[in-house]
Amino acid sequence: MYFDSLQQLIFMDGHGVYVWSAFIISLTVMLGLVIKPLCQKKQELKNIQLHIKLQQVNQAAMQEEASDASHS
Amino acid sequence: MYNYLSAGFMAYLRRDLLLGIRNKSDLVKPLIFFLLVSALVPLAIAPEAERLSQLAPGIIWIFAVLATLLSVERLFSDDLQDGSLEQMLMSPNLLIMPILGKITAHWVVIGLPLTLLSPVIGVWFSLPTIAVMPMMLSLAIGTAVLSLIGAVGAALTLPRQGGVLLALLVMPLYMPVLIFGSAVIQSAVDGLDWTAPLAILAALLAIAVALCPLAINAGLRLAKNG
Amino acid sequence: MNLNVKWTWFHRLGSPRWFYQKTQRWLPWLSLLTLSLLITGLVWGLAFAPEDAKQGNSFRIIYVHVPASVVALAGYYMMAIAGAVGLIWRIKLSYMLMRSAAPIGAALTFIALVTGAIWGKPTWGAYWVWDARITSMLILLFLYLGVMALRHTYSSSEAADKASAILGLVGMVNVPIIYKSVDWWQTLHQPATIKFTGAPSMHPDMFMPLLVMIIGFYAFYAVTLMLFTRAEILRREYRASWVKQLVTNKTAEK
Amino acid sequence: MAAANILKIKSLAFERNDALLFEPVSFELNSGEALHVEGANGAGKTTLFQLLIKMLEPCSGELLFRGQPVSECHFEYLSDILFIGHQSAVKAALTASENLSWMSPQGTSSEKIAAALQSVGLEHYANVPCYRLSAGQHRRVALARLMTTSASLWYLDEPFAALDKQGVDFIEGCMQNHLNRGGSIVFSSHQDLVKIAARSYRLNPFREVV
Repeated sequence: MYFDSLQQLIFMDGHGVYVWSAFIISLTVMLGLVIKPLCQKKQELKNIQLHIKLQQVNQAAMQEEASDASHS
Repeated sequence: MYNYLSAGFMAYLRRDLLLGIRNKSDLVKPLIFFLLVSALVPLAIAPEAERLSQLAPGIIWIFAVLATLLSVERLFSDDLQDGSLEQMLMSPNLLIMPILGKITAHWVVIGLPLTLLSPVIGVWFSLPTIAVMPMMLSLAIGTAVLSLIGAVGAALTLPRQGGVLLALLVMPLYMPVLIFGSAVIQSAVDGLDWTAPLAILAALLAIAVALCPLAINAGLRLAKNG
Repeated sequence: MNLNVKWTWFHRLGSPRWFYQKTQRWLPWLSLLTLSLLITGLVWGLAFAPEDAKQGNSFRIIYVHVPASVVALAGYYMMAIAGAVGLIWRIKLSYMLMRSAAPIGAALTFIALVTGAIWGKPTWGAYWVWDARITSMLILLFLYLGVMALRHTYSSSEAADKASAILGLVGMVNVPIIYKSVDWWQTLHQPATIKFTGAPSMHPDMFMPLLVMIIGFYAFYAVTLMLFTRAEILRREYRASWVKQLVTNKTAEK
Repeated sequence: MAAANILKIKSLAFERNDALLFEPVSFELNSGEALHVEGANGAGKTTLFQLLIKMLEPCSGELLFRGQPVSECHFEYLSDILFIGHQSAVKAALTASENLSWMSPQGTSSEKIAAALQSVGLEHYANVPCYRLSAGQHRRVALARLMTTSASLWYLDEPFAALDKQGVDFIEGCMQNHLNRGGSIVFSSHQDLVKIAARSYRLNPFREVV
C-alpha cells in the first residue's frame, strides 16, 4: 500500500474529502444505474401478468356470451 | 432534372419571402427582441464604454442565437397546421431543394436583417469601427448556419411545437458557431487575423448545407406519425 | 421486408427474444468480471498508486473521472450507431439499445462532470473552471438530455425511435466539431493552466490502474446496457407469445 | 376502350405502437372508376390516405401503380396523383389566386386560374387575402385545384366536409368529368352520393384476436 496507515488513506493529506466524495457520488450513481432497470423489469413483468389475466377474463366472458347466444 | 431542382428551390424561396413580407409583425419581432435585449445589457451591467466593448463580441452573438431560435420554431409548424407541409412532402422531386428554399427565405427574413442591424448595436457597445465589417460578415455566414441547424430541431420537434425542447436540442449544436462567430469579432477588436475563424464558419456552413437538409427531410416525414 | 430471407442471421441477431435469452446467460459472468475489474481498479488506484507530484492525492479522482468521460463519449457514438442501424435495417432491437443507451450515457456524463468539479477545487481552487474537457462534457450532457427528451414529443414509438436516431446522427457529426471548437476556444482564452494529466506522460504505476478502471467502466456499460434493454424489451414486446410464456413460467415456479 | 388498371393494393397494413390499425386493405381501381372508402370515425380512413400518398410507410402489403410497384416508380406515381385532405393547405397571407396558382402545376395560365376560381364562386375574391375568407371559402380555394390539376389519380379525403349544397354539386360535377375523361378517384365521405356511381370499400378497424 502506498499509505502508511488506514487513517492516512482516509485523510490523504487533506485531499481525502474531495477524493472520497467523488468516489462515493460516482458509485451511488452507478448503483442507481443497476437498480433502476431491475426495478423497471420487475414492474414490466407485473404489468404483463396483469395483461395476461385481463385477457383471460375477457376470453372467458366472450365464451360465456357465445354459449348464451347459442342456447337461447 | 436540373430545372426541377432549381424550380423547387425558387418556388419555395419566393413563396416564403412573400409570406414573410405579408406577415410584417413576424418579421419585425425577432429584430425588436434583438435590439431590446441589447439595450438591457448596459442597464444591467454598467454604461462604461470600455467594459461594454469588451462584452460586445459575445453578447451580439448570444442575442443573434436567441433571435434565430425564436423565429425558427415556426419554420415548419405553420405549414404543418394548414396542410401545405403534406403537399410539399408529396412533391415528386427531391425534397432537399424546397427545404433549402424555405431555409434561405428564413435567412433573408431573419439573419440578413440582423446582420444589417448589428452596426447599431456595435455603436451602442462602443465596438471599434475596424470590427464592424468582420462582425457583419460573421453574422451573415453564422446566422445561415444557425437557420440550418435550427431547422433540423424544428423539424424533429414538430408534433409538440418546439419551445424549450427545441432550445435543448439545438443549443448544444449551436456552440461551435457561437465560439467561432464571437472569435471573429474578438480577433478583429484585438487587431488579430480574423479571417481564420471566419473561414471555419464558412466551412461549418458548407457542412450544414450538405447535411442538414437530409436530416430535415427525414424529420419532416415523421411529423405525420406524431 | 424482402430482407427477411437473405439476412436471417442478421435478423436473428436483431431479435429481441434472442437478445433476452442470450443476455440471461451472459449477465452473471459479465457482472462478475465488471465487479472484479472495478474493485481491483478502485483499490489499486485509491490505495496503491503513487501520488502525483504536482496535484498530490486529489489526482486519484482521475480513476473515475477519466473512465466515466471516455465511456460517456464512446456511449454517444454507440447510441448514434445503434440508431443508424435501426434506421437503415429497421431492426427494433437496435432502437431499444439506442433508447437504453441514453440514460446510461447521461448518468456517466453526470459522473464525469461532478468528479471534474470536485477535482477542480483542490487543483484550481474553484469548483468550476471552463476547462475544455469539462465544457465539452457539459455540452455532451445536453446532447444526451435532448435525445431523452425528444422521445416524449411523439405519441407513436416508431416515430420517436426514428426521430431520436436522426438527432443522434446529427449529434454524432457535431460531437467532434464541438470538441475541436471548444479545445480551440480554450487555447484562445486560457493558455496553459494545469491540465488534467494526459495518459502518455503518466507513470505506469499510475496508468495501469487507470487502464483497469477504463476497461471496468466499459464492462459496466455493457452490463447496464443489457439490463436497461431487457426491461425495454419487456415493455415493448408484452404482446409477444414468448414473453407471455416467460411470465407464466415464472409465476408457475413460484 | 378497355379499362386500364391504375391502382392495385394488396393487403396493405399499418401498425401504430405495434398494433395493426385496420384489417389489411386490398382493392383494385381501373381508369374511369371511383372508389368510396367507408368506415366509422377512427376506422383509419385518414391513415389509409396517408399510406396511399406515401406520407406513411406501410408495415406490410404492396401498392402497384399501373402494374408497377410504387417503390420503383416513385416519381411517376407522385407526379400523377392529387391529394386534398382535411387541411386545405391555403396560406392565409396569400390571395386566393396566389394560393391556387401556387398549388397548381407549374405554368398554369392565369386565365385558367381565374376560370377555376369562378367555377367555385370565388371570382370576386381572387385578389383578396385569404384571411378575409371564411372556412368554407378556404375549402373552395383548395377544391378549385380539381379544375387546374393534370393528375389522373385523385385522392379526396372528406371533400364534402364544410361545404354547402352548391359546393357539393360542384365537386360531384368535377369528379364526374374526371371519371368521364378516364381518370380515377379514391374518396371518403360520410354522405351518400347521388350522382356518382362508385364502388364502396368498407374499412374495418382491426380487432386483436385473443
